[in-house]
Amino acid sequence: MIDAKEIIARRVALELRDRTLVNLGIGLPTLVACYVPAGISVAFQSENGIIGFGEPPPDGMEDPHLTDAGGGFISALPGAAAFDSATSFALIRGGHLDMTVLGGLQVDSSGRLANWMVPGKIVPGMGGAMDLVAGAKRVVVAMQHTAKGQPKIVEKLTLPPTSARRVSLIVTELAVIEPTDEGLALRERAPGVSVETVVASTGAKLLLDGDTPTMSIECERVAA
Amino acid sequence: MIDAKEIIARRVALELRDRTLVNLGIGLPTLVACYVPAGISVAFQSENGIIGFGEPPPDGMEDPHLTDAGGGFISALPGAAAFDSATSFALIRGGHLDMTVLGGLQVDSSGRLANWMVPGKIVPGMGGAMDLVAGAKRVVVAMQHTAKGQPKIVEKLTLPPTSARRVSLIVTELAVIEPTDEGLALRERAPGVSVETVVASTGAKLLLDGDTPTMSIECERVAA
Amino acid sequence: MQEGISAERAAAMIPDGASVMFGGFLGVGSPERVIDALVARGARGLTLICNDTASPGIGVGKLIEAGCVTCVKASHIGTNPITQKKMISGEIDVELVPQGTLAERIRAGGSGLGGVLTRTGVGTVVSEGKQVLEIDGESFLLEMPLRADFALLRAHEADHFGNLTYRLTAANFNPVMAFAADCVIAEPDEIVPVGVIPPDAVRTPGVLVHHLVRRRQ
Amino acid sequence: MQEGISAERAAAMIPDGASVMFGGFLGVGSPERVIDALVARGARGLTLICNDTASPGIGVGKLIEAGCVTCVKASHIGTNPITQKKMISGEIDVELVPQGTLAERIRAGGSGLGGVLTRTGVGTVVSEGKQVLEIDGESFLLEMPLRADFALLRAHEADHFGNLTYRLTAANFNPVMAFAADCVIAEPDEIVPVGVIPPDAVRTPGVLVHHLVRRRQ
Repeated sequence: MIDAKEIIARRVALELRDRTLVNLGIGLPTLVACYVPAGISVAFQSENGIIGFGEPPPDGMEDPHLTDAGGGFISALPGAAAFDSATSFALIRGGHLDMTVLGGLQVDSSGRLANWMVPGKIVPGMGGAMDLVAGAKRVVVAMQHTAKGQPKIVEKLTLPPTSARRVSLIVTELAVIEPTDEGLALRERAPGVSVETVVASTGAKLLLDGDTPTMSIECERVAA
Repeated sequence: MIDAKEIIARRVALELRDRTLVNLGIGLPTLVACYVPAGISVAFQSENGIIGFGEPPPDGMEDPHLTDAGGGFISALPGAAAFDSATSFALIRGGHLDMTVLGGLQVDSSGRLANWMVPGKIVPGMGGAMDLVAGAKRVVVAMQHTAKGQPKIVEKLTLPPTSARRVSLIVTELAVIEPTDEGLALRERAPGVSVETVVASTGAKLLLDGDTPTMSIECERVAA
Repeated sequence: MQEGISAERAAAMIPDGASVMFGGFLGVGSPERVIDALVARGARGLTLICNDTASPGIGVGKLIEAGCVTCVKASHIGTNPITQKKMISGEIDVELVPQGTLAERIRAGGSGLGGVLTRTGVGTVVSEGKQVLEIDGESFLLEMPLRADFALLRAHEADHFGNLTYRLTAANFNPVMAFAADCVIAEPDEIVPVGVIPPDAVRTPGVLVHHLVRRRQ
Repeated sequence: MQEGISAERAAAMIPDGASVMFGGFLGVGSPERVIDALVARGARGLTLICNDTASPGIGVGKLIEAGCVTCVKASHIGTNPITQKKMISGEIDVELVPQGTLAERIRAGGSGLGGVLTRTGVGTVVSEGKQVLEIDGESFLLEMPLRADFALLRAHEADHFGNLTYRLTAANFNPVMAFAADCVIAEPDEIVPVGVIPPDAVRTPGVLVHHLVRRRQ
């Protein structure tokens, strides 16, 4: 039995395309790197200044000059490139990033994402999220469908938006949803999950179009 | 007997200060590097992307990847730093350049410089000149006092200005002139040159303040 | 040619109330020895410009904890609960700036540009009170250049001229901050003679660096 | 992983009428082999974005001479009398851009910024027809971002991923142009296996480079 986060990470991984540059947000999105489909070569960017990093190094081999955007030790893959923060965001803002995967607190019916603060409760700051949503070619939100039983997909954001821009895709453990001009289109449902369950767990109107196919989560876990 | 250009270069060299960053324009200003006073350490920047360059290399030792802004072969001194054009002009525009020495076609009574085109005759382009005048802490114009018998220091520019900014100092083979709020102040005259000669060769009003001292051109030529 | 100064001397140069840029990303690439010396001298009223406030006990997190700071401009403070607490209590004033905008505002401050025009933050609270320009039918936020009294950098190598290199993700904000302060102090891991760093390996030209922190005695 | 293409193939990819950025400063750091191939295929109607037009027989000067070019955006054309002549005869339309503004406009085009705010050119003919913004009591010219269909770079080393290094003053506009075109083609002096260029030595990340010109056979 796989858990919600693994379902999400596996499904998002199927969005990866060969020879692309991808940024994974901290937390759940980071898991996506474990499920890169076979035959697909992806360059991962970490916004603190590197393209081409991999798994944490063996114990005792950590380099204090080499961490990811979450502060965890990483390794550099052959062909890696390091750069400063201005260059890193020139890549992000300039449209050179093919895809970013970000966590979410809310997405609304217009496809706007909120993921950086809960007023009066927690104000961590936006870090690179606002630039990532404004600049990446595709923005995929990877988040659990509900929080404490409450829908995170809502008619209208009650939290401050991260960007005015519409995200490209929402992947949860229940469904794949695509924001469109007409509204939120339900594209896939998770294995064993009914359309009714998805609709009941969603706080915004979903556009249904005939049969909703079951999402694939077939990709293999890449060995660490 | 030293010629006009050498007088100008020697006098400008006395404006160099220890531990400063200086950009020398193409042509006459380049000569200034030959007369750096003893005990003064200056870093020269070439806007095509290097700080810390020196004399042309010995015959047969030229590096095709290493030229100055005029396209001539140079050598890199120990401690040199190379960078791209955006960084080079971040240095220039950002106020990191202590002094620039530029040639001039005209300077007017308000201290504005024209040095990049003669409408209908020659339009070489401004290259880095507009950024240099806008960004350097001090702008020294090194030019001959007249051209074909006509004054180059004029009441009002007849050629398109390089910048709205007032230059810091004008050095010619006849005089040193400082643009001030009140107008062009005659600071020094060349050895053997009378104030009357300077005034007669100048197309703008000069402010005279008592005795005009003779300019020093004492600095030694640095061995090539 | 630079004369190396001690971390204590560097900390003494920075008066209470100064605005200070600190390189570092969650403490990686931060000038830890100068930070320790600022804590030791009991600095007060500093304005910090940095990507984040790291964690308690790490990087600029030490300054937050020790009460040296009254104002923070950063993109992220979520990894330091003390910053959160002091922000809520009103002890520290926090301005949150999107990370790419922060880098670019510092770059503008260091390169003589009048501001930054970015899509980032349009339609969010970040745009409040700011000018929005329509350029070719699209909206861009006008963000102001950032400069500071001091920039405290962490470098990998420095030569005696102050030429600097950085390693991997420890570069982050350091190279861009080197342009944007009235006084730039670099704390290198290694100090090498002039000529050891090849011209193409220099990431920060030494002309930008006013002081080098010497190696531990 | 890149497959090296010939200079002829690169030239064939660039259609007549395309806008093309060329690295190089008076020919130093210019992609000479692709330039030769463009002349050989008889390219027409190109818009050149480059620092200068070098001299006859050197760098982009060859394209000017061969009649490949109808429009030039550059900071300086004074070293190439043929450009001057063709400008006066109306064969080539020349837009002169201050060198620092040119670098920054290309950087803006490549990094998603809406424009550049610079003091350079205020009060000169460069400001004609452009918006001047008053920011904190000072005037700044709003200069527009520049992008092109192609960027043709000259690099020193390239690895098989397209990571690039440059040497000394041959870098000039190449690194900034790498961000600002829909298709980026690099002509390196040397091609080395992945892993040979250390991450901190990479000046242009390979993800920006679409094609590498192979070594001469």
